[in-house]
Amino acid sequence: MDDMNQKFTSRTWPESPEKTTLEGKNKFLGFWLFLGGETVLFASLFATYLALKDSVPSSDHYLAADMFALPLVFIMTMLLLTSSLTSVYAMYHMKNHNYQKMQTWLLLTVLLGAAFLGFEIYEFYHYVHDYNHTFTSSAFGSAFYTLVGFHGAHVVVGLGWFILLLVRNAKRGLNLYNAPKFFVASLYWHFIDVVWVFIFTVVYLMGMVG
Amino acid sequence: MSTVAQKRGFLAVLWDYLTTVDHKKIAILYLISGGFFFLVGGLEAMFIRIQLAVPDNDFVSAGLYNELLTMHGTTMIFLAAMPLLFAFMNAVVPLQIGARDVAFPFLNSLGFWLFFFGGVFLNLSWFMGGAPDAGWTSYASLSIASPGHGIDFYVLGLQISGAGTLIAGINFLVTIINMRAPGMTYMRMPLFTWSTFVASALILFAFPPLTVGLFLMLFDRMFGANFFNVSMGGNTIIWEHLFWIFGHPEVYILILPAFGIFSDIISTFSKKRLFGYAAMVFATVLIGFLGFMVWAHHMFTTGLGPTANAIFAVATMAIAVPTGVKIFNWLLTMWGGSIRFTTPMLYAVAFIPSFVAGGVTGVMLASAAADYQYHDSYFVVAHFHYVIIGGVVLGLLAGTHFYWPKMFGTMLNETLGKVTFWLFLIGFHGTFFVQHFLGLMGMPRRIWKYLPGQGLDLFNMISTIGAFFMAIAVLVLLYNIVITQVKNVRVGNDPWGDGRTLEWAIPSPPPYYNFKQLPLVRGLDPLWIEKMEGRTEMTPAEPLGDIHMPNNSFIPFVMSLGLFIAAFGAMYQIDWRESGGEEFVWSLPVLIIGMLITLGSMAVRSLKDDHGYHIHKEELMDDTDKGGKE
Amino acid sequence: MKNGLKKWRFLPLVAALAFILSGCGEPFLSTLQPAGEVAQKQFNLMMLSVAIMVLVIIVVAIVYVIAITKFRRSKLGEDFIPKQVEGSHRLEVIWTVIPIILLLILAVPTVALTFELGDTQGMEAVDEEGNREALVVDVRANLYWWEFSYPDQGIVTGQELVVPTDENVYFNVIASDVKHSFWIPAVGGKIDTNVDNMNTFYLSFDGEKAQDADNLFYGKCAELCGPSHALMDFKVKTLSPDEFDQWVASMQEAGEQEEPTFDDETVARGYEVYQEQSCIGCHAVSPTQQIGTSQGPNMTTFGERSYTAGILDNRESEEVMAENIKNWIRNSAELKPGNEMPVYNEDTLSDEDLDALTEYLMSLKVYSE
Amino acid sequence: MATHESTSANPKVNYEYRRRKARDEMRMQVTSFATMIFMTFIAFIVVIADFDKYYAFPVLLLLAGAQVVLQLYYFMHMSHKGHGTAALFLYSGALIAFITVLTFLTIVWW
Ligand code: HEA
Ligand code: HEA
Ligand code: HEC
Ligand code: CUA
Ligand SMILES: [Cu+2]
Repeated sequence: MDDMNQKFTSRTWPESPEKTTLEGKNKFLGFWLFLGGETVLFASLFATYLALKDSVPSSDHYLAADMFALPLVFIMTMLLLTSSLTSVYAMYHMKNHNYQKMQTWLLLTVLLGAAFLGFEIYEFYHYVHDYNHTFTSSAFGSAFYTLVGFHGAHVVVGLGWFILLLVRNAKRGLNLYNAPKFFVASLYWHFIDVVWVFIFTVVYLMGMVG
Repeated sequence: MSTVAQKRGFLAVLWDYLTTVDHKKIAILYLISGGFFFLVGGLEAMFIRIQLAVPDNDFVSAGLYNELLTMHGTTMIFLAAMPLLFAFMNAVVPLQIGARDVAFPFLNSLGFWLFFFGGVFLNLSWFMGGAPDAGWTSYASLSIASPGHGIDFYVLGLQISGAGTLIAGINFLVTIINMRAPGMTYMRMPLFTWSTFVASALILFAFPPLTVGLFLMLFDRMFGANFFNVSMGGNTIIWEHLFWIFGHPEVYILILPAFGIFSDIISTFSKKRLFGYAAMVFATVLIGFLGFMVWAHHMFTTGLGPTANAIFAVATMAIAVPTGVKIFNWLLTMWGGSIRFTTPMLYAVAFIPSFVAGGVTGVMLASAAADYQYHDSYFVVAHFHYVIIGGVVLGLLAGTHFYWPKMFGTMLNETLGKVTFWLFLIGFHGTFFVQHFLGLMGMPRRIWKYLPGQGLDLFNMISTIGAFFMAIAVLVLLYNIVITQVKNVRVGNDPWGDGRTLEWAIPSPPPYYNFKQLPLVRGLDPLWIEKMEGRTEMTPAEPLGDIHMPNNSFIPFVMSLGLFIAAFGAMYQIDWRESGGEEFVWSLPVLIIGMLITLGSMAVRSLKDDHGYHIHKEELMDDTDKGGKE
Repeated sequence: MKNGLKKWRFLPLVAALAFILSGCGEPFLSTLQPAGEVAQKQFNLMMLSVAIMVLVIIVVAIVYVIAITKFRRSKLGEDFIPKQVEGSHRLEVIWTVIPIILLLILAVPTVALTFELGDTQGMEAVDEEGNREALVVDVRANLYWWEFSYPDQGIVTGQELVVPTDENVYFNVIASDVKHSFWIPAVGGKIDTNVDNMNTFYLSFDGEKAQDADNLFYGKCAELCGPSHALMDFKVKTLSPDEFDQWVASMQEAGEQEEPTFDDETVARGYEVYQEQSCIGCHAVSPTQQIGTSQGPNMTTFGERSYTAGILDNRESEEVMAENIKNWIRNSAELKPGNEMPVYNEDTLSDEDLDALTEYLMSLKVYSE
Repeated sequence: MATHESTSANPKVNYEYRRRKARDEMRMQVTSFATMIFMTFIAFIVVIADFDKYYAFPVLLLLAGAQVVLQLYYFMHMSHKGHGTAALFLYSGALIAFITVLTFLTIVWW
């Protein structure tokens, strides 16, 4: 117990704080395993999307190549990629036991993530209003919004998670109890980015090609 | 939590169980609720068999029959067999690897309560307008067309309990990877631990496709999506794939732990090390791996085309090889051993031929061109009850008798145990052997009634009689349990006398911290090694020291309860929207309140630090062997 | 199965098994009494696999029985400590390799037959004039009833499939509402009728074996499709190729008839009731109707049906048939729960009208007299 | 059970070395980030340039694969030791993911 709240300096801080305690080690491994499961979860969604892509009831529905807005997607990609880097910076400072810098970089990550989310919402709005492409308008619509929306929901969860961690630990500084939590949350954030790489490639880019 | 055993009031005990994070108590929770659902599923099976006893019977109506059959399959697989296996995994695996607890005690409890509330939700359908009726496979065209809320109960109930299962799976994986005692290398782990490990890995990868499938169906049924609506571009085959990508690994999730239980029992009561241990481990992993490559053998008649059918047929047959390796290794373990026919051993011995019979019909089914004949006939029903009952249920019954002393500190009556065994075995073969022929004689499965004059009457009658034998066997077992607990004769560490693995080195039931000092493991079957050197206990690997323990928590219960409540809201908002906002106005608020309860308790969990507590060295020293009375 | 070389060792066993098993079931229903090339090939494959499985079981049983009789503790004594053997490489190899060989023996014919049965090329073959050579039947499964259409002949039947013997018949199958599965156990394995797409396969009906089954095979729905899935039976009437051609001709002729005329007064009244009650709205009486456009089975040949609604046996006598029809019209909801036909009670349809209607329905014949 | 797994007997000696190592690694991270951005550019250009799909698809998938490897190995530190089990499970997941997608592209039809 005492170990948990033990105060560290950047000199006494262990090299892998996320894996120093048994709790941390368990959390770390458990979370990686969870990501293995998530891989299959998203694969199932991707597979469903690919099977239903452009599958619409009649020819007056828009297809992928007719409506996807590449500039928007490009901006979103840049935002999310950058947020991945900022969270790497945060973990860099976490490992150096520099709590303040870690907070700053995480905050930046949250802002970038929120911006991504904003664009995504706008993008959906655009498809709904300009192309009548909705969740219920066709199987294609259902599959599209479900896949991209699941990713979006992961972004929301990731943001909420970061915010909760930042708020809860605002005044506490780093210790071996919360370091694994920050680390795991940032793993999650990277995984969201991994998924997005496939979304922009498979859904948008390949969708535009045909 | 006090270390001193004392008589406590019922409410105190109840509260203890509602909040416990102790894997041994969670095991008991799994055992009780899984056992209850087994009785429910069994009762449903009895209704099915009574209806089919004679031709053109009207014991139950057509709609009710479909509900019974769906709920029988769903309950047995998701709410009986899996939780019962989890009961033994929880009770035994941490002990077998010499751990004080599982990796995530809190999540362990959460996993249980999610399963429990999901199961209760599913079964409430009986009282709330009708149970699901599209088969446990719930194929999309029928389940989308099915009126009422039956399928919604199925979707939401399985979604909730599935989340619990996934959590339990991850928990076991991390436990086994990270929490092994000093010296407990991977290749020294007992087979039950190994099979738990592989089954948990299968859970990790098999449940996400089910989750996705259920989400798609949920969106279709509740929020107007069109995944399976052909006229809107949907495709029902997607459901079939997703379901079976999950469904086939699922059957190995069931059978592998049972294999593990049998491996330990056979080696224990043959007084012999498991023959070909390394091959057994390898075969277990290989079965797990191949389990993901074969799902389309359930879809041979869907029209995937001969190429796909041929590939999946051959892949499926391949699984016979590692399974055969296991069968022969069991036989060779007994060979040259000193076999004692205790009740658990009787089950193990009966399991071998029963499962082989079921397995070889599996290989027959894998022969795609011939499966065009077997598919969706009673031949398939016979196959899977042979593997499931001849494998999984016999394993569970064996495990119940074998681990009962470790879990409860009392020994089930052996005579009654043997009575149960023989009744059940006879009933089982009587029920299902003839079903092979029924299938070949042209009887489709999932039929509410058959008409006379098709030559199906006699075998159906035999089958029903067999089912009654099984029911009586189960009642004898229940009686056995009651009198055993009433008599309450306590037993020591190793009541069977032949124990080989770590769980038999500590009191029955173990103290709540399991091992006062972590044991030093020096090889496979560590207790046996010590016994052969004349000791009765394990050599400790560490000096006596403080033990860190997790705190009890009520949050898992509340978190699961929130989802349970939210599920009602999600379901009745369909009616709310259909009525144009007139009726069921409470549905949306209920959905929101439920979600808030869950999210709120998650927030509480993450905002409130919970570092657990320590049992001090001094306390442990006073506590010599008091644990048995907790 | 063309692997004669590998097969011979099993031949006696296969033959014995086939002999025993073929005693099982009814010839019109049982897969164990195959009445067509497809079913026969599947049966042979089944028997090959059973033989392999019996072999496996025998081997396991021998080791098993010896193990559990020889090594009992009650015989060996409590103090006997068995040798803690680790394993045996040689044995491991043996019980890996032999099953692989056995599986190969099964896998090769399995793959061959899977491709053979999946080959519906024959459907496309045409003669010099561009007419299709083989008979093609479109099957449409509806909640608890079946519709069969012969696109090249331009005719339709409901509930009863009529086929010529001893030639390949090709099927295109699809479902209207939910998924069903098309299965004639004695004649060959099933294929699902999906809602998404057309599936194709073929069967052939053995003329001689058909006689054992009174030229009438049972067809079943093999996919859970709702309350009356159990009762979604259909029947298959087999005719010799010549008879079949005559049948087609008379069906086509019936399709050309204009307003029918009636000698019998009751029948004439029945015809009127049929219009008044708008039975005609769901049940066409012309065989040229397009498939998939009707809400109920086509009635053109109803007087020749061996079963009413696929479940009530008409074959005993005219009276029984009349009873069945009345029973159906009055109680269809109980006879097939959840089926789509409305119930007609005394209020909506008087007893006299019902009698007339029955007479009329029984008069609907095109081929037999 | 919060046992320390002390990384070094003498943290002071270790400290400078660790700092430097972390800095070097951070530099690697930035490099891989730049690479990822670059690859994203190429991917978008391939699409805007309207290449034939038989050419574009493999390139796009290759780029995506490379990006993911960078994410996993650098951003998520899978290149560090102690990630063996994590990698095993992730790759098993990826294998099943691949098979799932493959089947949905081949045998879910119409
Ligand atoms: C515990 C559950 C369990 C287990 C272990 C198995 C094991 C196997 N199953 Fe089974 N199966 C089910 C549960 C299970 N099954 C269920 C529930 C269904 C129906 C679902 C539904 O539709 O509702 C089903 C359906 C099912 C089908 C689909 C049938 C259809 O619907 O048309 C097929 C087809 O290939 C199949 C095959 C197999 C095979 C090849 C094995 C193999 O793993 C068996 C391997 C074992 C042996 C072969 C015996 C031992 C081996 C030897 C002694 C070595 C020598 C042997 C040989 C050389 C043959 N199963
Ligand atoms: C773990 C899985 C499992 C188990 C253990 C069982 C056990 C049994 N099953 Fe199972 N069964 C399935 C899984 C299982 N089944 C599945 C997946 C299906 C397919 C469903 C579908 O098609 O969708 C199926 C379908 C199925 C059918 C086919 C229905 C149909 O296709 O129309 C039949 C018919 O005989 C049947 C019979 C039985 C019987 C007699 C038992 C017996 O072994 C049961 C023995 C237990 C008892 C008899 C309990 C007795 C207890 C009491 C009597 C006391 C009751 C008291 C209280 C409640 C207080 N089952
Ligand atoms: C709403 C449509 C509808 C109407 C109206 C209707 N039927 Fe039907 N009928 C059906 C359907 C659907 C079936 C098939 C039921 C089944 O087997 O599931 C059927 C089956 C039958 C059968 C058995 C058919 C067979 O092939 O064996 C008879 C006889 C029959 N109807 C007679 C009548 C008569 C007479 C009337 C008018 C008084 C009538 N039906 C009105 C839909 C209808
Ligand atoms: Cu149609 Cu079952
Ligand atoms: Cu399977």
